[in-house]
Amino acid sequence: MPSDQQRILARAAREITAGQIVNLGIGLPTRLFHYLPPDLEVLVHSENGVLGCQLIDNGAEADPEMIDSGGAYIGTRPGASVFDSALSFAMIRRRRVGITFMGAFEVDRQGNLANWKIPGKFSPGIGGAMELAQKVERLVVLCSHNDKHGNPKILEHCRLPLTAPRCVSLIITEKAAMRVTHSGLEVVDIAEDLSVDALRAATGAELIIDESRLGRF
Amino acid sequence: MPSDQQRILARAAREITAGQIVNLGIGLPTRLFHYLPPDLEVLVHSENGVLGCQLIDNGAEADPEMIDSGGAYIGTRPGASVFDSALSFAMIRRRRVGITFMGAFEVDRQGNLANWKIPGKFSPGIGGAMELAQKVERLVVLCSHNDKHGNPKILEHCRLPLTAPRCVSLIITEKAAMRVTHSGLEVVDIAEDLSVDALRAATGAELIIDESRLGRF
Amino acid sequence: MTRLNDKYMDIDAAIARIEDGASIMVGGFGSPGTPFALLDALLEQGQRRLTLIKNDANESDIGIGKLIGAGRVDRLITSHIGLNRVAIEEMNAGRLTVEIHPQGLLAEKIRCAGAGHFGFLTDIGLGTEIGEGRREIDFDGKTWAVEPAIHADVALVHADLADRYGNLVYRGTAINFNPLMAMAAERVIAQAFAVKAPGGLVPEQIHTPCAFVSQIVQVDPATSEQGRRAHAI
Amino acid sequence: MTRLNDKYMDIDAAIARIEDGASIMVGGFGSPGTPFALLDALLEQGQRRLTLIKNDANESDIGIGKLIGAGRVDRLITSHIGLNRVAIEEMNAGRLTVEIHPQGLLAEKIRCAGAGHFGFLTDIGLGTEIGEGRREIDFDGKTWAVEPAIHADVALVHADLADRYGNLVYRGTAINFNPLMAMAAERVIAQAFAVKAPGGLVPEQIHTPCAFVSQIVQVDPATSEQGRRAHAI
Repeated sequence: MPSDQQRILARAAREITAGQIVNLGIGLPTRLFHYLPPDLEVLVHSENGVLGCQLIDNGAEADPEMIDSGGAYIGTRPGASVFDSALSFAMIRRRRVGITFMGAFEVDRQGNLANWKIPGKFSPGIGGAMELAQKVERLVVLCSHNDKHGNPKILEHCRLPLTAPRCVSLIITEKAAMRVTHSGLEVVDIAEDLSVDALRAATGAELIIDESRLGRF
Repeated sequence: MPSDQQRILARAAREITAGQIVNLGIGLPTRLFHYLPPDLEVLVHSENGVLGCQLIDNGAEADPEMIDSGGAYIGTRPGASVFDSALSFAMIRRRRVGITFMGAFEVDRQGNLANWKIPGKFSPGIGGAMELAQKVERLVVLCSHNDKHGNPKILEHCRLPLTAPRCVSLIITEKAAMRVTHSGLEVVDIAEDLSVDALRAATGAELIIDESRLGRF
Repeated sequence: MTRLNDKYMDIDAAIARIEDGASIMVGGFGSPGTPFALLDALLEQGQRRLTLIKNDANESDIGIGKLIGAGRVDRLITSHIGLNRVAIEEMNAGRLTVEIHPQGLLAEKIRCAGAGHFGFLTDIGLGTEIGEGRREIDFDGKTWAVEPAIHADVALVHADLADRYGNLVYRGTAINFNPLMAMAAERVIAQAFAVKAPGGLVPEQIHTPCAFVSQIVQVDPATSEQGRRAHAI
Repeated sequence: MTRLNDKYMDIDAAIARIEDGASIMVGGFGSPGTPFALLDALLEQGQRRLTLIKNDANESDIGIGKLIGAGRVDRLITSHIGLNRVAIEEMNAGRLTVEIHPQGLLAEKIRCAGAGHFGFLTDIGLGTEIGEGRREIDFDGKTWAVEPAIHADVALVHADLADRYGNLVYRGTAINFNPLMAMAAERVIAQAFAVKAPGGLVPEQIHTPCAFVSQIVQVDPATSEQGRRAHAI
């Protein structure tokens, strides 16, 4: 049995196609690195100023001046470039990054995303999330379906301060993969061991489900 | 006997001090290159993207990708850098260029400069003159004292479209070197062979002249 | 390995995608950095009603000078055309619309498009004719002019080195507007004297990361106008 | 030869010119590019009531984390302080004013100061809390927010290589905010692992031309915190 995180990551890796420029947010998304087929030609962008990140070869010593935006030591693949923060965000704002993966505190039916601040509790800043959320063509949210108290993270309307409005394309949790459409959240894939009713019960937003076309993961 | 241009250039070279960043405008100012003592440590900026221009060594072949803003082939001195046009003008706007030399159609008592357009006659563009005129701390105008019809170029008020208002520090012609001050144009040096009356007669603006302190050149 | 990131292409195929009426940024300050081979292919293919954005107009018999002389350019956005007699004649005859910007503002307007912003606020040109007609706003008691970004459909740039992903390295005073334009246009076609396999360039020395570049064309320095003649701004 | 362009200097003499109450840009994204040696000298000399501008707050026991912990910082302009527990405590206790900007806007506001403009017009953050209180202007039927440039009295930057004129070359992900800050501050103090004679760097590879740099200090990679410990953003 894969863990919830493994299930999310394996499903997320299927969203990446050859030739893409990919940004991996801090936390869970960074681990997608380990799920990319070695022969898949993608360029991983990290907003601290590198295009073409890769995992450090086993046994190789880390270069102390090469990290990704999550602070992990990285290597680079052939064809990589490094650059300053203004150019890095120009690349994002000019929509040259094709897909980005991020965590979420809340996400809603309209594709609104909240992942940077919980007023009165947690406000360490926003980092590069706002530009990525607003300007990357496909934003895929990777998160647990519910918070640690069991409350749904997927809502009719976000209540927390937004990172960006109407920015999310796809939400992947351990329970389902859900596309944001004009008509609402459409379930594409559901976890193998889960019933449609159980998914609806764990979700704070209305879901569009066509059982005849539903994938399993 | 030096020619008028030689007299202007030799006087102009005295304005350059060690350690300065110097920009030489198209035309006559470019030729100041030949008047810089070889051991004087200045960095010549050219707005097409180079800091540290120097003359090509005698007999050396020109690099086709190294020109100054006037189109002349150049070399670089140790410590030179090359960069894009945005950075080149950032250097100008951030006032990192200490002195610039430019030609003039008209210049006036307030230090207004017109050197880019004669409406109905000559309007090929402005190039980098506007930023240089507006942002370089010391702008030295090098020009003939009168136009080819004998009319003064140094006026009470410029009539042509301005390159920049109140930007000129010093005017050097074959007849005089004149400082722009709050009280008007103060003659610092006068040509060896010229009388004060002849200078006044050739000039379209009132001049402040203290004969006891007047230099010759 | 899939090679979807390979942008190496035949020069005619790259230029053929440019349509009549396109707006085209062209690198170069005088000759250095002007993508002569790309411009010659554009001349040969016959696209018309072009808007060109270039620091200067080259000289009348090279680079964009030839396109202007052939009547293919409706509009030129530039800082200076003083050394191209034909461009001045075409402008005076009303066949070529010329829009003049101070050079540093032209560079910054292009850079601003490449940075993904709408415009910037400057004091350059306040109190001069060039500043007339600009929108001005007051902020903290001072006045600033709004300079909107300049975008283009296509950029034609010249690099010294490239790799097949489209990473670019420029050289000498041939850098000038090229890296700015390579970020500002929707589609970027780059010519380079040498095109290497990925990994053939040093990451720190890449001026334009491949994310901005659409097609790479190799040109031979020995047969290009690049560096073969005297030039001026 | 006169050596007026020589900017090589002792670290303590360079830092001693910083005054109480100064605004100081500090390079670095996490540890890479953070000028640890310059910051340690600043800690030792005791300047107070500082405003720091840095992407992040380092961790609590290194870099600007130590200055914040010692109560020497009144105000921090940043994009994220999540990994510095002390900074969050100081902020929550009201002893440290923290001004948060989205990272790309922070970079661009600093770049804008370095470019010599007042500000820029952007759509980033419209419709979010971070956009509240910004001045907005309409242009061609769309709304844009004005983002003024961020200036500073001093920038402390870390380079890989320098020459004695102050030309700087950065490396890897230690580039980040350093070249932007090196253009934006009135006085720029750079530390580098190696300082060469003029001519020791390749002109095309220089990221920051010496015109922007005030003082150069050499630091030993083997004795600096640079790269000697785990780090995070």
